[in-house]
Amino acid sequence: MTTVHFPALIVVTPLIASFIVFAVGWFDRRYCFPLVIGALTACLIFAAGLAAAVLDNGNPLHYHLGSWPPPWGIEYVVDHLNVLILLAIAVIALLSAIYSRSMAAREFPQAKLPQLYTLYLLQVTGLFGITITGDVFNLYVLLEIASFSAYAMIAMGERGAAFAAFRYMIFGTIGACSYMLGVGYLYILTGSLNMADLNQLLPALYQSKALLAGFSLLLVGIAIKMALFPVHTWLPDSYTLAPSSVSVLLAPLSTKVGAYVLIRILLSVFNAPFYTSLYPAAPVLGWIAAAGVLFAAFLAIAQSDLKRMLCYLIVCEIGYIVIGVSSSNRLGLTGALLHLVNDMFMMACLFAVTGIIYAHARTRNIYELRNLHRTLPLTMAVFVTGALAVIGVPPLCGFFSKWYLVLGAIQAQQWFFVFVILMSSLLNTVLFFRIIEQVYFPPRESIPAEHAHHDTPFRLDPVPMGELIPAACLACFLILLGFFSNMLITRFISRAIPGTF
Amino acid sequence: MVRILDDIILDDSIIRTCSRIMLPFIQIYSLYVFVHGHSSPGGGFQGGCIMAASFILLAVAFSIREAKRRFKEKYIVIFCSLGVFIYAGTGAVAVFFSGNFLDYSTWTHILPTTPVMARYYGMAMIELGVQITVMAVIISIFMDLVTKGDHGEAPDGEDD
Amino acid sequence: MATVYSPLPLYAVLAPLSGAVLILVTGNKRPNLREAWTLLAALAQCTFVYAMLSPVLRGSVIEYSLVTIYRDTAFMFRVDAFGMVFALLSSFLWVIVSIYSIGYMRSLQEHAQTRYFCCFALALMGAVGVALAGNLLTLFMFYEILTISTFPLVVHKETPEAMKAGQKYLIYLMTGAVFILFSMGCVYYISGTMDFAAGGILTGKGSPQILKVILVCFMIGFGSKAALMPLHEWLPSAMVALTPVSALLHAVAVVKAGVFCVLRVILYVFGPALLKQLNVWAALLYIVSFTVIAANIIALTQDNLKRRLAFSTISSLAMIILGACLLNADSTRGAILYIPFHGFMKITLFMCSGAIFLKTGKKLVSELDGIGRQMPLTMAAFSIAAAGLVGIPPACGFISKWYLCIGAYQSHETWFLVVFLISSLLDAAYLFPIVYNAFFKKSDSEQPLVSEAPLLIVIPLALTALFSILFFFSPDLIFNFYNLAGCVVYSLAWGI
Amino acid sequence: MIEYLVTKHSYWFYIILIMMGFYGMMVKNNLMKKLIGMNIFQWSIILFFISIGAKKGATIPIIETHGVLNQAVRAADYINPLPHVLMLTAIVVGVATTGIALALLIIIYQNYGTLEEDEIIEALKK
Repeated sequence: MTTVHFPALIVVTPLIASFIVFAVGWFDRRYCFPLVIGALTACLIFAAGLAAAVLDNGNPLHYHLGSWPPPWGIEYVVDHLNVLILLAIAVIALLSAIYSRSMAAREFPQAKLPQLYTLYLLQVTGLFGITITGDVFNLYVLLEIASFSAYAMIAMGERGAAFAAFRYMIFGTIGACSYMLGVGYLYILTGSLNMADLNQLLPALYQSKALLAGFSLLLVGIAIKMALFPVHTWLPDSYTLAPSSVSVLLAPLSTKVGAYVLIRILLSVFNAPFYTSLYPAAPVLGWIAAAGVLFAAFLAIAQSDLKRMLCYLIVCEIGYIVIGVSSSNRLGLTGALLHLVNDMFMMACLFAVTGIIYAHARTRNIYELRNLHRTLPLTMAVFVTGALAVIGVPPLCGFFSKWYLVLGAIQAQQWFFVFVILMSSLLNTVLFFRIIEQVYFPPRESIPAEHAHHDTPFRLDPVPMGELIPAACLACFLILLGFFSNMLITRFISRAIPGTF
Repeated sequence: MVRILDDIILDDSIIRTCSRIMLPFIQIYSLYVFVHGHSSPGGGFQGGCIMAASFILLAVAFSIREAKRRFKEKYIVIFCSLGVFIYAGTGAVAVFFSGNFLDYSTWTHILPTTPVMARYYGMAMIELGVQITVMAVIISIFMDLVTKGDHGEAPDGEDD
Repeated sequence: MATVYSPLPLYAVLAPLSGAVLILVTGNKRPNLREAWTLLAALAQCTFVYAMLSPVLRGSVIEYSLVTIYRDTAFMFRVDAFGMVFALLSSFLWVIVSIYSIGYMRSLQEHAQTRYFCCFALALMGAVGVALAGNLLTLFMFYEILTISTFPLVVHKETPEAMKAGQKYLIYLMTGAVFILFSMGCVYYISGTMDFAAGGILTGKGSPQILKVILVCFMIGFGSKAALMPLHEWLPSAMVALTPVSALLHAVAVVKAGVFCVLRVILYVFGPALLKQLNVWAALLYIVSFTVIAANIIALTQDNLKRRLAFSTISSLAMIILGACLLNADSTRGAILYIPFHGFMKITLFMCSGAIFLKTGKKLVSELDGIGRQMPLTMAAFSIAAAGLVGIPPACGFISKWYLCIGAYQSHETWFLVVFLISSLLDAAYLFPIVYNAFFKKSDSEQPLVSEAPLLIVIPLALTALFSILFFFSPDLIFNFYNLAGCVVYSLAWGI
Repeated sequence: MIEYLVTKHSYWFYIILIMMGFYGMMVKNNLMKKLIGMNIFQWSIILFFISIGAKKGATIPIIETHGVLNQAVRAADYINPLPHVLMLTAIVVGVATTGIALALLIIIYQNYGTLEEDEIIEALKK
């Protein structure tokens, strides 16, 4: 079988697998995990195949479901923009599934595991679908599939998780409905739901006030789903209280996929003149995002719970991406897309480590993590790698995306944005070195007597390899993405950005 | 956990007899709605609802235990998955005949018909999947509601 | 100018990296093996760097580029004479200091030695990487590695005081890094390249306003590492670190990397010609000269020996920058020569202070009366280095100061000539009393008799003191520092 | 103005419904009422979509192919089926949302013994 059907299979495989897992779970729970890994490995192969095909072909791949041609049927499109994200999702989903095995076994009763994995695969289905679809309404459906499984998985978490999930659901539903309403406006105006078709039809209607209303509704909906600053309030609670085995999948991916939807809608449904010059959406988004970056960075410093701090960091990173989009030039968009991918890996890495720390030390309070490097040397090394990547220390990947974002803001003459990006890197430094100090260089009196003058011999972390290896892999990715960022840009990102920039 | 309806056994012979008579007709009507679904009003969704209603009637007229005996929770789960599997599998079969996903006109490779009729049968299969899933899910929701959800959590995220 | 393609610079950077990994893996169980790795890595690095000397002296440039990390900007090494000076200095002194630190750490039975040696190796990787980097992006990468790997060394003692010093260090340097990042972005945006080129890459590009902003940001960024006066606060605080750390990192690798980067920016990004047009330049000259004088005056008031030396370092570094800022051939040559010479002399002073602390536990200048009789060799080395720092022959400091003064005289900036002379005077004022008291004053209090420090400590400091003298007689000895400085000046088209 | 209001009357209903739902979600203290608000919000949008397809004098979009195949199908005679199809999906989505929300509410009620938001927050602070 060639890569022709991969666009459909990448979505269908986890969908079918999720229900098989659900049914098989009633007979023998042991088969669930291998099934999940098998399905996700298949997805990774499909994603890699798609990437190779897109690179070979040089043009987007179009896949018409049921062979109905685009304006009528649902179309899946794989181009340089989303193939990269598909690949990132596939890698992270696989790694976090491996990670979740022992973690979930620790967090849930055995009977719940099939349900967890069903939801897990549904989540992945939704994320792949959102990324690959070329139809605005189909995107809504998949967005909701992803959201449902997220609500349910978050609710499985610790105390207060169900309440946080309910709040998330209220916010998420407002976002989804707002998006659907926006789609309704577009449909009334054009009679089409296909992104490429809309892109052709809409320019004639750019003066219409109804279109502006639809556009605003779309933006509001997506902003809620991606947790942009003033509507991010659902995020810290729900991701903090979610189980570690779940947040490692949700936290890096779902907001970032929301950011991808924003970029997709702005670039593929509308076009640059519409949101930059005709209506000043880009600068407005940029200023909101800039405020959000500073706000979230300060709030992150105020947290003493490691996971909650990371959640605010997600809000901060989303702000970066939107700043990059709002600079509306090639450099800024490159930065935004690169940061999208990098941030997936950075957050996955940090959340994985946080899960291990919490499982091991039974605390996430950063002031109680002292001397943790003595018992968890490798885990903490991975944490430091992730932290340095977020701060933006070359040659780790975070540096390069920030570099492009700064260049983009300079080119757009938005000096305040430059200031915000640089300032928040500094705040991130404070943020992480506070923890690194606590872990590696705690006050003298807190060191147990037997450690005081003699270093303990190096011993590998007493945590399951199934958790340690994915985390270490993610850390390796942070380094590799840094070194090969230029390859990503020349092969994928620069070709994903429309030539008008 | 208190079971609400479990202990109350309706022992009303009129209701029982009427239900016994009505049940097959309800189920046949459900199948009627289903088989006409792909070319006229009706379809798997509605058919599934009606089918589920027949089991709910069973539960109401006899007892939850009776309904559960006839339709075990395990089967509910299997049917849920089976429906979705038929749906997605029907689509995937097309892929093996080098058609696009959900393109049933390629079924002419295995069915001695025209592409139009192949589409017709393909849609029937899809409706079958929908029918099974919807039926199972609605029964499951009903069971969860009346037993305060100690069947485990309701399956969610069904797409028609 | 011929270009040679060779992976030697990469090896020079990978040697300490693999050393660090091996040290980490070996761990605490086998300290001998661990320290053997340190020495081995240091020797390997030194060899690789030294192997690049002869092509560079012939006037060629060694290039090696790895993956492209940003458009046309690769992860690239480009070794020219200027980078060679700094690379030679730091890699050679690392060999010496690793011997010294083995002796020092073992005598004091310090904790966390694995972390110490590992971070030390990483810091050296950063320093040599900075020296060999071929463009701003690569330079920044190693600069950051240097900054971060030094942090654990600064806070090594883990006392509240050390933590505070570490925080201060990070805040100053990370803020600086942000400024650098910004100006790098601007440089790329204006010129479309980040490769270094003798004479600058920004000539004729961008408006004077933006160039001024870039320059100021670079100065704030790299100046924070070079401890220029308003940004110097972290350096004296960081003296709480162990003496070998102070010796190598705060007299050689870290601060010198800052100075090196400042000079890189001045000479290879902006270029002397462009800088002369920018008005902001004069203001910078005055700030630097202020640093030279003020730091020396503060040094006079310090009683803690290491703090006194720290302020002396601040002053000397500013002097190097001042020399380069004068933008003429002789002062530039003096400045470049002062980088290695000051390195050798200052490291001697620090190692002496470490030796004294090791044997007597004394940190304060006022306690050192009569120490010269007990530790004659150490104090002799101290005296030589002090003399060199002041600029008295026969120690190498004289040569560089001579060139600096000639340069100031030639550029008709008599004012700066005065600055150099006054600073030499002040150097004498705070260094010679120590020597005098050590040898000629009798200690007031009863002291237990102490002897010289262990050989592993005395040999390195004697060696560096010896080099300080030898360089006076033959500045080209082994390392060809004089020739290299000549190459730099020549390549900047001021041929003498 | 009156004419404007009257000719677009259906839209006004949806706006009122949406605002009611939004009010319920944002202001009500009881989580169940929030959920009801959420449902009103969703259904009003579904109604809005369905009304898009309506045409004056048109009939349900079932095309009798038996016997009239040679006649061209006049689109104006049939209401637009696409919004209905879309909304069928949206309804399923809405039902699923409600289902999960109810499950969550049951868990919340079991944990805290209340569905009043302020009381739950109070209980969580302890």
